[in-house]
Amino acid sequence: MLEVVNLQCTRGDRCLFSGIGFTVGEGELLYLYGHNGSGKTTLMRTLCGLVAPTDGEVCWKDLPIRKQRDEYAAELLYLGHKNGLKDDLTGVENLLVACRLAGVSVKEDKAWSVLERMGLRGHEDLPARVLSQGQQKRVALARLLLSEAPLWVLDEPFVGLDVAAVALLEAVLAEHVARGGMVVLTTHQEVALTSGKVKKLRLGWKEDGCV
Amino acid sequence: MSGRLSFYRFSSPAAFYPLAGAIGKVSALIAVVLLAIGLYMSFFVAPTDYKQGEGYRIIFIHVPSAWMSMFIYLVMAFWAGIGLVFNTRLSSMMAQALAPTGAIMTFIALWTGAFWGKPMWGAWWVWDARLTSELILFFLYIGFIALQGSIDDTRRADRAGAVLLLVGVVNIPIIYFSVKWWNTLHQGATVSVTEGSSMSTIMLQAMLIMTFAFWAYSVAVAMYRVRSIILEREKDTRWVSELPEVRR
Amino acid sequence: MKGGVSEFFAMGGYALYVWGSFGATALLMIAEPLLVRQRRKAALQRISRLVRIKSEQQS
Amino acid sequence: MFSAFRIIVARDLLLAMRRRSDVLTTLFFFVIVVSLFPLGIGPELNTLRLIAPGVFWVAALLASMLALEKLFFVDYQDGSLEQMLLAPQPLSVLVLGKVLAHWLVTGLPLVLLSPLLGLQYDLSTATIAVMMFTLLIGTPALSLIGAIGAALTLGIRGGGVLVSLLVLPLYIPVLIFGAGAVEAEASGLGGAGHLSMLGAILLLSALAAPLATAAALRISAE
Repeated sequence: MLEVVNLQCTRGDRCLFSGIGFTVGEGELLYLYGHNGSGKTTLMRTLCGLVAPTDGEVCWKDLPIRKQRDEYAAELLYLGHKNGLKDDLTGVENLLVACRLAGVSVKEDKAWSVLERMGLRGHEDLPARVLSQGQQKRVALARLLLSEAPLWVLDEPFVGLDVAAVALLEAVLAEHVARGGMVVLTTHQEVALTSGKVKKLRLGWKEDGCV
Repeated sequence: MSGRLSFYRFSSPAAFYPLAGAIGKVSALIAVVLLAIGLYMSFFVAPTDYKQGEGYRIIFIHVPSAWMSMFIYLVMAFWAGIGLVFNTRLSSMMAQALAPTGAIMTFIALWTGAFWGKPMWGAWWVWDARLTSELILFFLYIGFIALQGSIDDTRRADRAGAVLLLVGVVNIPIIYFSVKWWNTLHQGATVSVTEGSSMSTIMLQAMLIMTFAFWAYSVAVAMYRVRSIILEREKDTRWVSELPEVRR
Repeated sequence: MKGGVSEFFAMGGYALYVWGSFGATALLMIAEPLLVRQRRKAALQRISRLVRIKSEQQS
Repeated sequence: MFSAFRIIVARDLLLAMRRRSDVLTTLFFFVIVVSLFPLGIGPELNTLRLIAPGVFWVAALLASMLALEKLFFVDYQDGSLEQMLLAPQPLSVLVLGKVLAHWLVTGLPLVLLSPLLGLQYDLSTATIAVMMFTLLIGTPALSLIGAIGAALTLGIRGGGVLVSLLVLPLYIPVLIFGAGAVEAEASGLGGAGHLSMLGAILLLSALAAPLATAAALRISAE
C-alpha cells in the first residue's frame, strides 16, 4: 500500500505543491489531474524516489521509501514521458534489457509474443530509432505485460497512442487493477475499469498550491 | 514537523541571518585589530633575517594565506558534508559563501610564493611540492565555483558542489603525496619555501598573529557573503520582505 | 625608525618583491569586501522591487 | 546483483559495436595527439625518447576525458538513466558496469595501440612493455574518476569543458605515477614504487568512485 503524507516539493525557489496526502491500496487506480506546470510530473517522480521532496514523506508498506530504495524499486514500474529505449537496439532487445534490469527473467520468445500482442508484429527486430513515436510508446508499454511489480506509476501513458492502442492499454490497466495491483496515472482520459476503486487527485487547484 | 529532524535552532536561514551579521561585525573588528598588530610586528619588531635580509618578510602573508587556503577548503567540505547528509540548506550556503575567499587565499599564497621565489631562487615559479599542491588546490576551488555557477537549480547546485568537495577532500592528501614524490624524484630536495630561514620566536609570534588576522578576515567576509546568499535565495519569503534594510 | 622612511620602503633592496606581495594582498583583501557589499546592495534592491510589485498587486 | 552488472556491460558493448564511430574517435584522438608532438618538438630521437612517457600519458588523459561526455548523456536523454536509477540493484554496481564498458571501448584500445606509437618515439621494447602496463592499470582509474565529473555535469550546458575543469586536478596523481613509472623503468631506477601506487589508486577508485558517481547521478537526474 502506497501512502503519501504532507508532501511538499519546490523547484528552484518556486513551491510546486504542498500538503499533498493520499493512499493507494490494492485494486485501486489514482488519477492525477492538473494544469500544465502544476507539478504532476514532479509528484510522479517523487513517488518513485527519483526526486527528494522538500517536506513530507512517501511510504510503501508503512516504511519510508528513502529507507528501502532497492526493495521499493523491485515492486515499482515507472514509465515517464521518455520511453527509455536505446535507438540502436531493436524492440526485442530493448524489452529484454529493460525487464532483466528490473529483475524480471524473460525468455526471448515471450518478448516476441508480448510485442506482437502490443500490435508490433513484423517490427520487433527493427532498431527503435526507425519506429514511430506511437510504436516506440508501445514497446515501452509492453513492459507492463511482463512486469511483476504491483505498483505502476505511469506519466501520460496514453499520449501518442492511436485508438486501438488506447483500448489495449485500458484493458491491461483494468486487468492489473482486478488482480489487486495499484496504478497511479496522469492522463486527460477516463479509463473504464471492470472492478476496483478509482480515486482522483487534483493538483494546483489552490491558487499557488503553497502553504 | 519536517520529516528530517533539524536539530540546530539556527538551521533556519531566518534565525541565522541576524546571527551572521553579529559574527561578521565582531570578526571584522578582530581582523582589523590583529592585522594592525601583525603588520607592525612583521615590519618593525621582527629582526632582519641574516640570510634572506628584508625579503623574508613576505613569509608573514605567504604562510598564513597558504594555511587559510587549506583550512577553508576543509571547512567547506565539512559544511558540504553536513548539508548533504542532514539536508540543511544553510550549511550548503556556508560552503558556497566560503569558496571565493578560499580561492583568493590560494591565489595570494601563489602570488606571494612567486614573489618570494624570485629573489631567493631567481625564478618566479619553482615546482616546489608545496607550491604545486597549492596550484592544484586553486584548480579545485575554481572547479567548485564553476560547477556551482553553471547549475541553475540551487538545490542541485548545493548537492553537486558537496559531492565535488567531498571527492576533492579525499584526493588532497593523495595529490600532495604524489606531488611530493614527484618533486623529490626529479629535483632532489630543493629548499622548500618555509624551511629556508630558522624561525625566531618573534617571527613565529608575528606569523601566528597574522594567521589569526587572516582567519578573522575570512570569517567576516564569509558571514557577510552568506547573508547576501540568504537574501538572494529567500527573496520571496515574508521575513525577508519585512527586513528593516528593505526600503518599502 | 632610525633609517627614515625611504630606507623603510627600500626593504633592503627587496622593495619590488615585498611591496609586490603586500600590495597585491592588500588590494585583494579590500576588493573582496567591496564586492560582497555590492552584491548585498543588488540583492536588497531586487527584494524591495519584489515587495513593491507585490504591494501594488494587492492594492 | 551480478546479473544486472553483466546486462549493463553487454548492452553498452552491443551499443558501442552498433555505433563504431564512437570507438574510433577516441582512439584516433590519442593517435593524433601523440603524433603531433614530434612535429612540434623535432625528430631528434633522444629528446623524443625522453618525453615519450609524459606525452603518451597526457594524450591518454585527454582522450579519456574527451570520451567522458558520452558516458551518461545518451542514457540521460533517452530516459534509460531513470530506469537504471529505479533498478532494484545498487546503483554503484550499475555504474561500475557502465564504466567498465566505457573503458573497454575507450581505454583498452589505447593500451593495445601504444606499442605502435612507441615505435614513432624509438622506445625500447622493455619501455613499451612498461608503458602498456601502466596504461592498462591507469586508464581504468581515469575512467572511474572521470565518471564522477560526467555525472556531476549531466545535462548542464557547456558541461563538456566543465568536466575537464573538475576532473583534471583529480587525474594528476594518476598522471604522476603513470608517467613516472615508465620514466623510472627507462632510467633503470625501477618503477616498482610508482606501479604499486598506481595500483593502489586504481583499487581506491574502483571501490569509492562508483559510490560518488551514483550519488552524483541521483542529484543530477532529479
